[in-house]
Amino acid sequence: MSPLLTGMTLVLCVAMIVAALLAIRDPSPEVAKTDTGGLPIAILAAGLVSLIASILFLILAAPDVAMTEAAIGSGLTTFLFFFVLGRIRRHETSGDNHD
Amino acid sequence: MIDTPLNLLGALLLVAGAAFLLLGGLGLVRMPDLFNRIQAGTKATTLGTLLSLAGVACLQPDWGLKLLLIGLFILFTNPISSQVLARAAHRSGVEKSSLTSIDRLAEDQGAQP
Amino acid sequence: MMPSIAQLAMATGFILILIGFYGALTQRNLLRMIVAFTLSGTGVNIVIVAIGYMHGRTAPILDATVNAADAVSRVIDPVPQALVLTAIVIGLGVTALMLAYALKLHEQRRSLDIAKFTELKW
Amino acid sequence: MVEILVYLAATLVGLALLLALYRFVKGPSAADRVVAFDVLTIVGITGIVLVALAEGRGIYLDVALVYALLSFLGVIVIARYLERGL
Amino acid sequence: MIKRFIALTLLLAIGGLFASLLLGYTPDSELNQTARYYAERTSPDIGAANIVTAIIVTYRGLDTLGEVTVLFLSAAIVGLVLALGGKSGKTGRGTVPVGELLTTGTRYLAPLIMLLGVYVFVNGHLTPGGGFQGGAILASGVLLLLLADPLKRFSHVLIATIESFAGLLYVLIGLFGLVLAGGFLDNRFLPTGELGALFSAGAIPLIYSLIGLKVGAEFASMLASLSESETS
Amino acid sequence: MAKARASVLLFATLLGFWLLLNGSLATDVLVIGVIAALVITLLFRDSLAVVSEFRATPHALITAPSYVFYFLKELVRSNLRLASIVLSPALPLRPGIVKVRTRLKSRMGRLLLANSITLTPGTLTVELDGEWLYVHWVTVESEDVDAATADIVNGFERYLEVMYG
Repeated sequence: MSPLLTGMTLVLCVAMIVAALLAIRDPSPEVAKTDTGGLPIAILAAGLVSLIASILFLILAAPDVAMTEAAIGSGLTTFLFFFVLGRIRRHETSGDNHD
Repeated sequence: MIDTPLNLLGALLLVAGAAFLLLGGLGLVRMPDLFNRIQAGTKATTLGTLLSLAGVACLQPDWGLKLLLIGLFILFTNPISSQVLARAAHRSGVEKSSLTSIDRLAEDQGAQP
Repeated sequence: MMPSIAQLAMATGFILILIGFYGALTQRNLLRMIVAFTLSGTGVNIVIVAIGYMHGRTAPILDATVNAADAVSRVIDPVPQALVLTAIVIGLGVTALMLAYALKLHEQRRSLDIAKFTELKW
Repeated sequence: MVEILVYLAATLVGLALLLALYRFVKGPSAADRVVAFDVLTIVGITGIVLVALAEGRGIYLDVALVYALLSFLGVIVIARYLERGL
Repeated sequence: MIKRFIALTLLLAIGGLFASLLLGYTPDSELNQTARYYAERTSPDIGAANIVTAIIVTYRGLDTLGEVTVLFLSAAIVGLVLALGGKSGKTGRGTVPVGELLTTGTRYLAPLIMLLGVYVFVNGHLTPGGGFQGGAILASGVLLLLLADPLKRFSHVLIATIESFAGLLYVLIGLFGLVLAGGFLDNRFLPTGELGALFSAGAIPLIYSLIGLKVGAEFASMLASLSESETS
Repeated sequence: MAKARASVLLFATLLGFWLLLNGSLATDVLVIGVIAALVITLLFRDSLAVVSEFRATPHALITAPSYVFYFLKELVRSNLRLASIVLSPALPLRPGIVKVRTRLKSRMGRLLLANSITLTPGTLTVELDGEWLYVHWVTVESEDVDAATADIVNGFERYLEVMYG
């Protein structure tokens, strides 16, 4: 069923490139006023790229890599980013009270 | 693949599941606000995935146990994540569609913050 | 002519590397730069795995469908996969370190904008 | 016949993925994108199962299990972030 | 603006390089010599069904030991950097309570997730799983517990003990291989067994389980130190 | 006593999960499974109260399959209804969040109830607060608490009450 896999690859590649462009898009000025503004979307988009990449790895006959990418590249990396983002946001809000 | 009745049934189930997934995607695009989108997303994709898993189980009976496990896992976790997300969205004040007729939760939280 | 799966994947990997570089070079927010770095990493991994792909062959795991006797003619190159597996894990370690430093910098300066970190400018 | 139906199913799944991607790009709020992310992962599970079917390798299904776990955890982490609980 | 222009020129150059690489690429039709050796010799010599696992744990076992060490170092540095100079005590956490649905769901799901992680690393030689993936899943289970109860404090002593015991045993098994079989980290001091059974491939399941525990503990300590240290 | 029962239940659940995962009953699989399930049971022994809430009476065991059957029927029905809404050009919505009451006391029962509500016709649990559930409804039919409760909750509660109480 080679045409099936090729078609799926094509769709996944397009989705990955769109998500990657979303991840590095310049934030609009009013969003970028705070340090964390607009960042959740960028992180989520990067996580999405990893997620789709792991299906691509599966099509490329590399299930080990697919599983690692899903669990580590997409899962844990995104979680770490959000933990850090949460802590930075807490600094920001508490900093506003101090200054 | 050979056209045995079981295979045919499996393929039909697979197509039905994929159709429900597409419906979920369509609902995600068409619905006017977040809560309605969550509704469309959760329900249609859960049933769609379950049906396509059942279809594949008919096509490849050896994989039945693992497919059953995936199905059970999705059936249990998907609603929980939707509910947690809906709660978070409501708390962070996502705007609701103008069609919304009543919001008892906001009323109750306004009364006793 | 229809492009093969490997070529499609490789092209996507290259494009991802470029997108990631562009992001890392033009963004000013530290966290956004780290996001761009992870994108580049994903692109590199895709390229390496795609190089190892061979049309019409299957994953290097022996089971009922691929028995040990004809493994040589049925499976694809396992070496790039082992390499990428290691690379992904180390990538997480690197990302975690970068994030910890970014967090510490933000704690000291209350900012993530690299234009505000001027000590090392020349 | 079976093969044609499988192709049809794969096309529908691809369309669903593109629709969810449209919602992911469009937004407007972060929570909307999270919903789209959730739908994308679940569509991805069906995609993985289809790849396993096309290649005829049952061991690929383990990846789908990890995916199911991931869609749950990811959404919960982001939801906790959005409600300022992280 | 000029910065953007320079960046784009640079990218154009790299992109041209990539394009020439892509156009000149011709896929192999046969395995190269190394890959052919691994594909032929893995099942009679090592007894593992998953050739990638055989490469990671046995053929290139020393590299994996180094990799685990690098991970350990990075986890330690993350913990150290976050602990440096922070004023502890003040907690800004717990302002938003966790919903009942999530806590109840966690009680049920966390053990199952842990078991899934164990499955993934114990079956590393048969399925696409392995120690790193399984460790990540274990850490995800810990993360779920952290999310459901933000005030929970994990016992760092427990994590550190698991981590160092797993590392110690890993090296010890490597030495066993050196003494009883062909070399450091050789898996054949245990019987290789029948291809496809759980108890096969010599010491690979044992080694990969230890790697899984160690990696899981490392990731968990990373997550815990990021979520706990209440600085500023 | 309750704790011991909970531990046994969790152990059995984990072992069942393990066997489903492996799909074989070979000796080595069983040995590893028993060891892993034991270790995890010991690790989680402090938070086990939830697990023991299932009433293993004969009546409950008979009710469980009919609950599953009813649930699947509702799931399909809800999807067909959602399909008709999404596919109709006018998008006939009347969304709103209503409040309903549940009689269930056990936490597991309430979780299952909320999950069931989320997966069935046009409703999504937003918040669970004691005996009150706040439910988002795509087409609000009754704003009154009792009427909404009768509409949304009672179908499932009938079964869950027997199983969990």
